[in-house]
Amino acid sequence: MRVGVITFPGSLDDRDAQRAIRLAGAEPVALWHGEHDLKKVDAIVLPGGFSYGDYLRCGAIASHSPIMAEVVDAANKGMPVLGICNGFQMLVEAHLLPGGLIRNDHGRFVRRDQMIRVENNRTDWTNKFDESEEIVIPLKNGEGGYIADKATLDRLEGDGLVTFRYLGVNPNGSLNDIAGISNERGNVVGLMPHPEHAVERGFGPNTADAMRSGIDGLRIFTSMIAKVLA
Amino acid sequence: MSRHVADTVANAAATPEKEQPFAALGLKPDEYARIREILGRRPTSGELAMYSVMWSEHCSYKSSKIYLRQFGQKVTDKMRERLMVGMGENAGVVDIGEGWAVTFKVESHNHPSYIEPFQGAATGVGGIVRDIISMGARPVAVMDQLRFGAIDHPDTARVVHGVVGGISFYGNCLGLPNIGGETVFDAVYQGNPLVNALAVGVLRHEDLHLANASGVGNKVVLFGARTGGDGIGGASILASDSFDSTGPTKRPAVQVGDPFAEKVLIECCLELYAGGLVEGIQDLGAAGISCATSELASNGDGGMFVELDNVLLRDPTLTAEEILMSESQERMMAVVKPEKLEAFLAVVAKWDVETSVLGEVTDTGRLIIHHGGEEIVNVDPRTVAIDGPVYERPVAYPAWIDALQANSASALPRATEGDELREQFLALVASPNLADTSYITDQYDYYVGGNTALAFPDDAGMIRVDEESGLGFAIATDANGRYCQLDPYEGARLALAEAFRNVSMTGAVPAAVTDCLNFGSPENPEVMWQFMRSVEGLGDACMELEIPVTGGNVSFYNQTGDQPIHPTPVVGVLGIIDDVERRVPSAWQDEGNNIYLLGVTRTELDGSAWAGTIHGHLGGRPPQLSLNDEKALAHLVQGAALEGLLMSAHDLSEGGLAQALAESVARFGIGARVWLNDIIERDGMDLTSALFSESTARAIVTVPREDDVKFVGLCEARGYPVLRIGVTDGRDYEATLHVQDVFTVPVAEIRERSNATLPHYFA
Amino acid sequence: MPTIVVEVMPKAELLDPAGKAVAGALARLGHTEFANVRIGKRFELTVEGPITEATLAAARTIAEEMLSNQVIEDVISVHEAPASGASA
Amino acid sequence: MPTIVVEVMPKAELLDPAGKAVAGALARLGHTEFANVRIGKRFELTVEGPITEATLAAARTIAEEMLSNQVIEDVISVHEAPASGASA
Ligand SMILES: Nc1ncnc2c1ncn2[C@@H]1O[C@H](COP(=O)(O)OP(=O)(O)O)[C@@H](O)[C@H]1O
Ligand SMILES: [Mg+2]
Repeated sequence: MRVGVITFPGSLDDRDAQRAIRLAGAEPVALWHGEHDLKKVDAIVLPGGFSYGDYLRCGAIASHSPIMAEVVDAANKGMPVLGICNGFQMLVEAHLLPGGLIRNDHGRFVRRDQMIRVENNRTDWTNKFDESEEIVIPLKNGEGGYIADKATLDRLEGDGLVTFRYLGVNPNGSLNDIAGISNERGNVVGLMPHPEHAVERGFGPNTADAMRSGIDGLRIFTSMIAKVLA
Repeated sequence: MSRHVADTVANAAATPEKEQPFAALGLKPDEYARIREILGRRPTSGELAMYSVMWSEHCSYKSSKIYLRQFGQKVTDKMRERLMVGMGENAGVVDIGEGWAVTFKVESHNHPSYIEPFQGAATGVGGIVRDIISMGARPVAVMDQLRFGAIDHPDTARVVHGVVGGISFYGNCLGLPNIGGETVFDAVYQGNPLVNALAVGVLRHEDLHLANASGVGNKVVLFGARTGGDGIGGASILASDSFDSTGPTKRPAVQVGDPFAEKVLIECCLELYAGGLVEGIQDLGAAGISCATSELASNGDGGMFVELDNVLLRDPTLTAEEILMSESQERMMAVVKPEKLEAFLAVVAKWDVETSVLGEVTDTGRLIIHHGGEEIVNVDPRTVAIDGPVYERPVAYPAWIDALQANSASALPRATEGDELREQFLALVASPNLADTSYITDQYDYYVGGNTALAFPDDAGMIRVDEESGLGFAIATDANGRYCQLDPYEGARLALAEAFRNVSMTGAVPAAVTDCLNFGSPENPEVMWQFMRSVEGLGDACMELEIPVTGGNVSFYNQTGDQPIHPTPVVGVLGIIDDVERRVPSAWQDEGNNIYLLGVTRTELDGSAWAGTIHGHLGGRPPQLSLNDEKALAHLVQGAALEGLLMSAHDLSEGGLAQALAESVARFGIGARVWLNDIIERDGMDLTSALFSESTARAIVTVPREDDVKFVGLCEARGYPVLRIGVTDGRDYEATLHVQDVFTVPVAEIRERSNATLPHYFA
Repeated sequence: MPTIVVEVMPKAELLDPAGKAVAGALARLGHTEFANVRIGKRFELTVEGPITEATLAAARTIAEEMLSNQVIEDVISVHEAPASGASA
Repeated sequence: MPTIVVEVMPKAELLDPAGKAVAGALARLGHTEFANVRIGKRFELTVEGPITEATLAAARTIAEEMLSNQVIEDVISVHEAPASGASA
């Protein structure tokens, strides 16, 4: 089972995403933004980082990359696609997911071990979680504030498309404490926290158990594997 | 607009009498005279530009060179064992085993960070990272050492916001985990904050690259960002004089950084290295093309020909002199074999990086630069890059130091009552230099890369190098300007000792040193004396600990008006750990462990945080230092870590035992019961000293009960003083720090006090 | 060189925390005359050669498709900069 | 409500990384007609009550001292928005 990780100029967490896929039991496949070739992958991860410096709007320039046309196509055909942080921003810019992501309300970049709740465990990327399960995933962004107009928010809430919600602290001013959302089909998921940084003991977030020991992120990837193999 | 025509070599020869603005460029009359003597004629304006930037204090180390030599001389065979590249290159390279090497260096960007804190700090990170890339390494982490003015001064917030924002922006955007640093507030840095940045890279032994241009006919290629008017005059005017005399320049002195361009440049360089496509490489930093061409040529076959018209410009109005001096960021210069040029250009194009071939390596022994078809530079590159002026500046013992040292903290009143000690304890916890720095560090990503085994607020940052074996390194940096003001020799030794101790606490074995020596004006003989003593102290201490200085940086002219900063020699120590899985964290995570104090406590309050915070006092002599004890402590902790006996290890430094306990309980909310009577009895002192003394070679460690006998046995076998001083106890809401018969403080209160300070001023 | 200016503002009905932060800071400094602040973007596109209807049309397309995100922002103006070039 | 517009651009002689990134993207998408892009900020300050010389003067001060960083940016305009309120 092959999972593509697209590298854009300025991608940072691409190798981390590859490691997470490997630890979850699939084969990571490096994809390059400038090509049109998805190399027969079964699922795609758009990794975190600062593609094109995130200068215009985060993810905006990357969403015009050649490979994004293929990603949109594959997503519309049902392939599991995950956008993490900058990848989430690209999905929004590519209109695969609704709404927008803007500068954190406090104006600063923030890195923290974030508690989130899995609001929807029926997506391709969350089927290994219990409903309403509370997990800890590192978060790091400067522009993670989720916004959308009222109608969109109502639809997201009404249709259960809010996939993850911040608990305890809202780290960036996201409306409705939204940390991640999915499309209706549940194959496309975007979230601001970084599950690929919670896959290996010793390098993950702090938990009540022990420092740097959280591996809740791993199940995002095993969920996708289960879905593809199903 | 008429094109500015550069002064040619022929013109210079024909017009010897022409007056040149050497003084405005920071050159002294005798230096200008020497340039004329070297060339046998007056320099062209382009040559003058090159000599002026390259002979500036910043680039030539003219005031510090005679002292820095010690670092290369005070070495033993053991110190050379792991050293693949020593002082003098862009950064030192240390063999860490299994075919891996690490390169690291700390550098200053102080003056630009006062003028424009955000861009100044950002480009500081960018510059040091390029040093690391130019060694052939992949950068894997950064650290930042910051000194600001008084926390409540109206200008401090401006500088803090900008500097921290700039470091966060540039470092995060490069995808380099920030794993540690220092934050100090002191009025002595008011008009002259210190922004030092450290970068670390890793490489396989065979990937080592050096900055030299060898192989006649090889192409000289400039790639990366276009050259603009950024920071023209920055190198000479900013770094060799204090800011108030910058004088008029029509080009901006600030540089704007583009971390995205640098990130792409990093990946591009690594792909070039992997393809074996470069023979030599040099980053462009201070003095831009002047520096890169003259250094590459000097370190290689000695000759180079450059066509300056081929430099891609962002601003077409730049003159030849300005192109030579421009400090535009995110540029590199490579030496490429002609037959590999095509492959080189293909990689560069893949990354959308702009490139131009400037010229080639020659065997003429001359650096010749053409512009507009005319020869505008014809020099021996060594006279520009290597044989610059060397000064033995006058040194003078500062008369004031005797009075300062005589004014010991021992005369200060000491509390004996629990309530007062409790208040003092909390005052220290909340003091700007000991308070929690999360306001700053929460803006830094330490997750990126997935190899960060330890980061702030642990004693040292630690990175895994090899995923299979777990091989990794740890780095800590330290400098206590207050100690250095009292005694620069001892202060520098103490800085090294503290960094060494911090690294040792993680279980890593110290192996190499980098430093950034921040001082006042070298033209002030008292400052020069402080500098001389600090370098001697650091050199001697490195020799004693048998770890070599592999590189560093000197920053002079750090002063507000005539008032120099405290001598601030920032010292970074790199340690090696065979398997990061065995790392020892510095805080408590479990209840029911025994707490041991290692080392002896003396009444040493001079220069301490207690004296400064409680009494506003600075005087006396810094704590006494035995590097043998430091070594013994390090070996003990490494040994115990290897046997898996330690749950945590935290060194004692600023704020003494009290602060170490506060940090240990606050981190994960684990309380403790502690008793001081055994220390007081054994070491013979009062409560204040037991809590706040800053005696060296001490640490607190926690040990599971079942390992007690083994651990105490280990200490006794090694003859290291050990005392059980408490037990970890209580978590979360119930957690308290209970110092028996003295005071009790809920951990929540410690956290509240410690966490409130920085946000109060900056959030 | 001739320049086209594109102005983009966050949609009025959406949150603009950056603007809100500036408004708050102004109020703290005693500038109570300003009730509200919104922060948008101003692009200058330099054109080689004269500006034609075609270049303006291209700029309009770019403004809608790339320089702004229509979900959260509005393009409020695409126009030729006055020749004086106040903004060099 | 009456609105004052403040326009801030990066200084022409300094690198504008954001503009550079957008220019690069435009070129890759085939929009070669635009040689250069610079990205600045556009502020809308809403004023309660009519705009007077005093409010404009206050806006100018704020523009220089708070809305821009004079070391790297220029305030290129402080003016009253046309009443139509295109930018609502
Ligand atoms: N500016 C900074 N950037 C990154 N880390 C910092 C910074 N300032 C302080 N830290 C971290 O906070 C922790 C405590 O700092 P400090 O008290 O100076 O450590 P120590 O006394 O052990 O040398 C360390 O982990 C240090 O790396
Ligand atoms: Mg420490």
